[in-house]
Amino acid sequence: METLFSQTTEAIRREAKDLLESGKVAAFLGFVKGSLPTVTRPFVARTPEETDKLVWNGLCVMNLANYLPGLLKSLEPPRRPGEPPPEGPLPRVGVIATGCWSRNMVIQIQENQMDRERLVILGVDSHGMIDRRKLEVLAGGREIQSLEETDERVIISGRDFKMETARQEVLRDNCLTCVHPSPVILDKKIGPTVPERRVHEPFARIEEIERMDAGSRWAWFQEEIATCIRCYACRNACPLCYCPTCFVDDSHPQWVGKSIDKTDTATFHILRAYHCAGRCTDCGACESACPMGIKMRLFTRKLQKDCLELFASEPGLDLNSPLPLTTYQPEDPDTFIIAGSKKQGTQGGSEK
Amino acid sequence: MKILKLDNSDLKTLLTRWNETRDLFSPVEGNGKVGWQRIEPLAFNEPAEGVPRASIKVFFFPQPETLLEYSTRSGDRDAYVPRPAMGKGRERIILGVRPCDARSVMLNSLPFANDPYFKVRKDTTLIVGFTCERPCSTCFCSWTGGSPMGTEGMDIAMTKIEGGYLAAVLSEKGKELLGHLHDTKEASPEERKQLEALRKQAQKGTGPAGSPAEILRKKALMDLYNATFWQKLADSCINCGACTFLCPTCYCFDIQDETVKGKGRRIRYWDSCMFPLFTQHASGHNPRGQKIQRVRNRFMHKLKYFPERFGPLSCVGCGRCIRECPVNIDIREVMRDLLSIQ
Amino acid sequence: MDSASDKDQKWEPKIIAFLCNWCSYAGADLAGVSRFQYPPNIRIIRVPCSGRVSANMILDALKAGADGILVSGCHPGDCHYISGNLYARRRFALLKNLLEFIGIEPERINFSWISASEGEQFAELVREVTTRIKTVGPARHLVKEIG
Amino acid sequence: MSNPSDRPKGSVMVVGGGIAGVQAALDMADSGFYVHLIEKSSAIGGRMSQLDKTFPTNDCSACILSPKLVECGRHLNINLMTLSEVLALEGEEGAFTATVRQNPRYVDPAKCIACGTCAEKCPKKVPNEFDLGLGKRKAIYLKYPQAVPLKYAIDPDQCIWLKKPGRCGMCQKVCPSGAINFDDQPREIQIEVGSVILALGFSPFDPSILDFTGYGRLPNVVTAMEFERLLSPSGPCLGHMERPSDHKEPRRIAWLQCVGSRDINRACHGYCSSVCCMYAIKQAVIAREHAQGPDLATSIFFMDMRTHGKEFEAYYDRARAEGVNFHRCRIHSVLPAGHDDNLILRYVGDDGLINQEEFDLVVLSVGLEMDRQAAELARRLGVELDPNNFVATSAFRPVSTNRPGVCVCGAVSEPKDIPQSVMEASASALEASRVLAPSRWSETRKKEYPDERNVWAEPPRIGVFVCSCGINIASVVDVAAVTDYARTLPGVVFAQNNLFTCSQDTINQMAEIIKREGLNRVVVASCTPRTHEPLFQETLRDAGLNKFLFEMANIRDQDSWVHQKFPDEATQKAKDLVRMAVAKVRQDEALAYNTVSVVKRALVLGAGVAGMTAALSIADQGIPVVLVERKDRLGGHARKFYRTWQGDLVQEYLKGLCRQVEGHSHIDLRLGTSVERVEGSVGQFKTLLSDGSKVSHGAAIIAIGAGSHKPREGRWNYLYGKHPEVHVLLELDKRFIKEDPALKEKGQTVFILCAGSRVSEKPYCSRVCCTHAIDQALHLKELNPDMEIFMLYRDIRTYGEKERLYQRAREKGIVFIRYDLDNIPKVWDEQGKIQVEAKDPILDRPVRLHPDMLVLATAVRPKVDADVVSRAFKCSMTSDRFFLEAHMKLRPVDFATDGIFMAGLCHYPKPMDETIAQAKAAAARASTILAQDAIPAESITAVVDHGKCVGCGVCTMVCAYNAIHLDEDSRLATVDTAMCKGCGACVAGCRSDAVTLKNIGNEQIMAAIEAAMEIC
Repeated sequence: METLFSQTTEAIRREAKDLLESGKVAAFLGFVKGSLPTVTRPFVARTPEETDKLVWNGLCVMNLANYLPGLLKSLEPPRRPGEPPPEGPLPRVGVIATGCWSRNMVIQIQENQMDRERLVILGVDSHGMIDRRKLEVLAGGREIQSLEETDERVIISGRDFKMETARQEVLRDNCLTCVHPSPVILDKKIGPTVPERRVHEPFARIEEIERMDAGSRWAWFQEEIATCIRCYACRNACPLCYCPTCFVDDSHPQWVGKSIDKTDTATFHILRAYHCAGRCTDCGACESACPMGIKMRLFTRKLQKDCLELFASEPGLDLNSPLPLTTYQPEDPDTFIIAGSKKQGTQGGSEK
Repeated sequence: MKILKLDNSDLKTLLTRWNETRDLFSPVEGNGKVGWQRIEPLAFNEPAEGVPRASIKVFFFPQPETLLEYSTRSGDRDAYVPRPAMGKGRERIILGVRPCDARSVMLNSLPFANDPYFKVRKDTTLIVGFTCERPCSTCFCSWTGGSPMGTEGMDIAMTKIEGGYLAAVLSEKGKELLGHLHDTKEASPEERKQLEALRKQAQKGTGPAGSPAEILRKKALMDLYNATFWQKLADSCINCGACTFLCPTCYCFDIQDETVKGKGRRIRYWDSCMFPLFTQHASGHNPRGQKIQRVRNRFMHKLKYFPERFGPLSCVGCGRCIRECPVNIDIREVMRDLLSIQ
Repeated sequence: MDSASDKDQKWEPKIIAFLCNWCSYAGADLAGVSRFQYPPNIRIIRVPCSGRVSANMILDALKAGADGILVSGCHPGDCHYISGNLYARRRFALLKNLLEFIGIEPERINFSWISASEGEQFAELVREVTTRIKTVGPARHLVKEIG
Repeated sequence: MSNPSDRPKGSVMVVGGGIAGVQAALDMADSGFYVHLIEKSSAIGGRMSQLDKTFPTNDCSACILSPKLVECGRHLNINLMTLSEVLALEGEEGAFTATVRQNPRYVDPAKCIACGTCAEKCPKKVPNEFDLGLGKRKAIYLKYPQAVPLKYAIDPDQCIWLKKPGRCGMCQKVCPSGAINFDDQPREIQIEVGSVILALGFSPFDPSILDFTGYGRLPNVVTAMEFERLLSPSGPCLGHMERPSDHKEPRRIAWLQCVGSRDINRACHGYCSSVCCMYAIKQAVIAREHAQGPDLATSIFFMDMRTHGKEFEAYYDRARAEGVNFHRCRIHSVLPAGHDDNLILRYVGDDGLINQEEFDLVVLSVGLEMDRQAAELARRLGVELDPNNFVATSAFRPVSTNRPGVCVCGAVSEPKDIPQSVMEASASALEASRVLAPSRWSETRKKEYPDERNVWAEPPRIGVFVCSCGINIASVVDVAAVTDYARTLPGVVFAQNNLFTCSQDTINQMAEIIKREGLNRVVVASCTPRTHEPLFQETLRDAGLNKFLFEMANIRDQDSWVHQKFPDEATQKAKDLVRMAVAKVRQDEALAYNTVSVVKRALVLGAGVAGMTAALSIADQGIPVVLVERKDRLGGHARKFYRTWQGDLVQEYLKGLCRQVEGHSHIDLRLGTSVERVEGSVGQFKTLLSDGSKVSHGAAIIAIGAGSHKPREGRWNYLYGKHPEVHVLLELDKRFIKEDPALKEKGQTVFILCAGSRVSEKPYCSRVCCTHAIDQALHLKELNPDMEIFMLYRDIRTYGEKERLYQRAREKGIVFIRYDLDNIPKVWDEQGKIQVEAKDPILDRPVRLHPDMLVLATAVRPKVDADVVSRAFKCSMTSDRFFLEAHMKLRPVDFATDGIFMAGLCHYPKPMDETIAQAKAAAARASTILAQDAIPAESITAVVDHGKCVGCGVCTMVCAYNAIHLDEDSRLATVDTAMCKGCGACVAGCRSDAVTLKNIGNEQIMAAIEAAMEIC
């Protein structure tokens, strides 16, 4: 059956093959079908032939921007640390980008992790990606052995069941609140345009948590991270977590204990989120990657809300606007300052 | 081997009795997440098909294991003098353990043969296993030397039949656990036959011909090491530790001291060969500094180095890594690819 | 042996304060010079600038067992290093909200601006912060316990 | 240079080792001249060393003075000559020869280790003049505990041996180092110097000639100086305030003001002593703090409350709010109560009734007078004195004497407070070096430190020095327990408790201990590192250790002083603080001593009298100056001034000054220009001006002046702007300058003083208005002797010698009517005629006046653009929006930011002579930088671990100094150490922990945190 996804898959294969054949790119980054019905596998095509395996569907949940710096680097001629890059243009990489992935690329370009010139971006408007945990819940613990997807529906089946549901019901939470489905930087648009979305109460879940009292919020937080095994899938799935040595791994200084102590696990999640403050484009890769089903995206989502409300800042929409924590405004909110803030009018200690 | 026939009320009686002197654990589903939890005896349900998300190694190779403790408080006479941390504690019984997980305990006791901490955990833990009626599509225990009906590592192995369970008594401790039922509830010859049939049936699983462990042991190391498919795996891999931390037979660890509020302890905690720091030298040099090297190492260790050293594969075919890998790296494909190398 | 409630009654909070060298630390000195009395619960760590204080440091203090945190710098516009406190203000705004979001009591994490001439204000601030922290009791959430 | 002998000498003689002399010596020595500092007693420190606390910050006098004394004592280019007197001064400016007699100490300073055994064994007890006789000392003695030099001396008038050789000699027997030399002889030394600075100080007035005070007769009547000693922790009662008669703590204390001041009849001193009102308030406040029991009653009896300095009025307000009683009346006599040696004072209360009150102690706020010996010395040196016997100076040359090359500073030229003395000291240093500039650095020596031991590979060997600070710490914190505890901390191999860790002997001992014990890290638990860190760090260098292997635990300012009622908790806190410091110092590393080369150019902002004076003072030394003025003409505020209080005409002087500035080859004048942006820091400022040019300069002086407040609305408006004959002070000056003939015709003039000052909206006193207004009144009387003049005032504040104007005004029949804030004068217009009504407090009824002219003495108001300048230069302001100096007492022209100085009205209102002195002081302070080729730069800088850096560039974006950039090749962050100020913004911004701050690293902060929480 012809679907938007199957059309887009064809177009991607065509474009990717063309890019590789023409030598415009040295590699093309996309997805291939996985060995399980609910997962796709990120894939680097290095020959035109390999592009035949590429697929595009609702299970493409890993943010491809994650692979770009490493892939680009691997294509550079080897050099010693500190040695200048060779003269002339370096090999380029073709990649698929949706709204949040492209915004993520903007951040990485701003943070000098890659050069825009070395990317050939095939822009795809996102129709929302599927949350396989929601499918599992739908299946009631039974093993899903096959999955079929149309433009609006998802059909799953197992040993002795078959179920159908609207895509909307099983989309990832971040996709449900996404307002920027279209890529902000791209070289070629693939597939139809999805209109900018109007999301009613995009931060509804965050506000719900904010309304709870401190004790309930702590209980929620603890429950949420209780099963964390510190495998760092969330961190490693995140294209923004590109530090050579993450603070959790550092032993000089050792900010965080390494085991699953409740404080250490909490600290890991707080700081991981905090390090994404003002940068996270809500691609949801962290949550999709988590083997334990932890909804750590809520922490970054809260920061996203605050950046928007406090600093009117939305990350990755523009290559030229500074990231919120690398700039300031004299009139930034300071109501949280308990002594000496503007609200008290005691600048310079006039209350003598 | 003694086989008993227990009905549901026998099981309840046993659980109630066991709970008096021991802690009971079993897989518990809650909030969409499956893990091991301490349970009340009557709350026990036969486990859902497949294995819980967390592996059984949390009981034998806890995250973390405190190796020793000390004071860091200035003025304390014994400041910085370490003292052993571990007491034996109450015995534990783990219920509902699948054959693959039970077998992993046996495999892990190979590298941990001389480890006192592992030994204490093992000595104080009894396993009441439940054989697999319906393996999942990601299960491949029979490839690795196990079986859905396997009993390795268990003290008692339960197999569900019409109207109750057939319980195989596999150890002295298992015998003790059963108490008087051991002598009064012996299974009938028909029932024993039924069990035999189930076991035979289970051995007809799909998978590579012959024993992969044996075949891989014999293959030239460098042929496997230099295979081209490693690059493709590395292309997809994000180098997280989900596979290693969920795997029942991954046993790598690191040791560190932690100090807070005047107290210090030395802990052993899970580490993963997927992490760059795992092999980082103090000099800064890293012999496995690249992702491809780390991905290769994980599989080579499980499928080549471990068998060479200990015999079996370091894999029990539970399928956790396949199910939970965010980028769908599938160890079965790796095994097939390795086996196909001539 | 103390019962838990006895312990809580005797409990006095321990507060870690990160004070910038040029304004708030000087303000704390001035409080001393002027003999403005304040509760002895605070342990001051001198940093060059409030902009030196990272989220990691605040979490580390909580992990180490601090019942409360105070970070204080120069008033906006007065920063010895021009803008350190203004970057800090953004970082702190987000961090404080995030910590409250995951259930840390707002009373525990405190930020202020105190100038070198505000000895009295400093003493008053410490009194206020100590009282605030006392109302929420001993920290339990992000404190690391071992052994 | 033609003939080397034509060159002036490159050295200077400073006479007097009080705070003024010490400051002058330091400024001279730091700007390249060799200094001979002559002190007649056995140690420097002067009167300030005898004080307990200082106003208005309540700083411990010894604590803030001590570092300066130690610096002076250790300075390589200061030759400290104690027990010395100047006998004669021959020659002239540039080439003086002074004859100095050095009296015998009888103790060899090279051998004395100040162990005190001699004094302990000396059998001869004599009254201790340092304690004004309230305590005892021995015939062999140390002037005071923190004395510099810290060497004992024998009092030849008291020593048994020296009177009758062979009779005692106990000290010689017990001295462990053989330092006693009974054969010591006076020596006469000839010193060749280019100029001389007289900082001879003052004597407190001796009230025994005033019988009404009972002083000398009644044991519980003491002078203020004596009371300072009673309060002082190093005084005769160790800080437990006791009265002389029975050593009990007084419960009721009275202060009598103007004893020996403003008193022509009995004391023969017409002048005001300037400082007594403030010190009395301070003593009352401190006494209340000292009092063990509740509610010490304190009453101050005064005539006018003269709190005319910066932050003084606020101090006065606070004292009143805290319960110090103030009574406006002069006490007729102090009477014995007839029991318990108590005292009775009779006074007229606010209600007009006569009260009688009993006190346990009466403190006489004695004035300052010229020291007799100082006056003799002045005469010997050919230096003229004024009618009050102080050294004569003039308004435009406030630190010069009549003899060229002989400068003067401090209270010897007029009674004044410490900051004013320090200002003058710096000004006199400038004045003294002006002619000597060509010989800068010709006679100085350079400090050589021993090679630093490389301790990199050594395990920590930490020494901890716990200070008692007299009783400042020890009275609250159990210092012995803290010391014992310190010994148990990991890495600590040595711990010791000291009475005063900053005293010279302890400092010397510390250096010895570092060497003897092989210490490689040092912790001092005492006061604040903000004042004392440099002193101790210097000690480390002297002992061959890198100075950054050092930490302080602030157990005084942030512990004992703020937890006075909680000794247990304070002791626990002290232990925690020491443990935190030890945890941090363990990880300290030796750092490089960076330097910044100095751009030898000054930027002076503002071309009023202060700015022009400062510019000329620097330019005359051959250093280029860029003088920036916002207006398009020179002169500033002074253009509106008629004459100084001394009677000099301002406009003529100003014209001369402008001519000099305009014609000066080293002054680059930028009129109509303002500062846009300032980058860089001391030694290397880059300032963008509004004309688009960028000026590189090594130092800056801000002298942007102030304006006068015009009360266009509100209750202090008084028809201003509505009636043509209502003026503010400077508008009347304008009419004087224009010689307006209409002024002679005025029949009656009313002045309202404090018009809108010293009220909640504008709480400070503008210092100059009383004097200015009275001088204007006198000038009106000169123009028309028959003019009726009324002055409505709150307190007349003609401080110092300005009091003579007040006396003259009263002689001339000018009527003074006091008002208070409950009854402020009423002014209205009745058919074009000004009507004034005020309540006369003596008659207790309203007085109606109908002046032809009304003059309002309004506040001196900070410039609106002071805020802009403050932001551009990143310097702080007070709540009154005047610029805030680095230290109220001892750094009155420095900003907290290095390399920037202030002068004139932007600092605080002040008359012409003080403005000129401050301008010269600012120039002197700037010269200490501009005279150098390079100055020390920040050592605590950011450093990048390239193994962790990922080149994201966040650090480069948050750095305010452009001191960090991504390397073009490696694309990793790289720090430009010379530009880094060590703020740490990049460190906190870095997610990868790739940037850290040397010795303030994350691990060190974590170690401190963990240490703080070790016990909780």
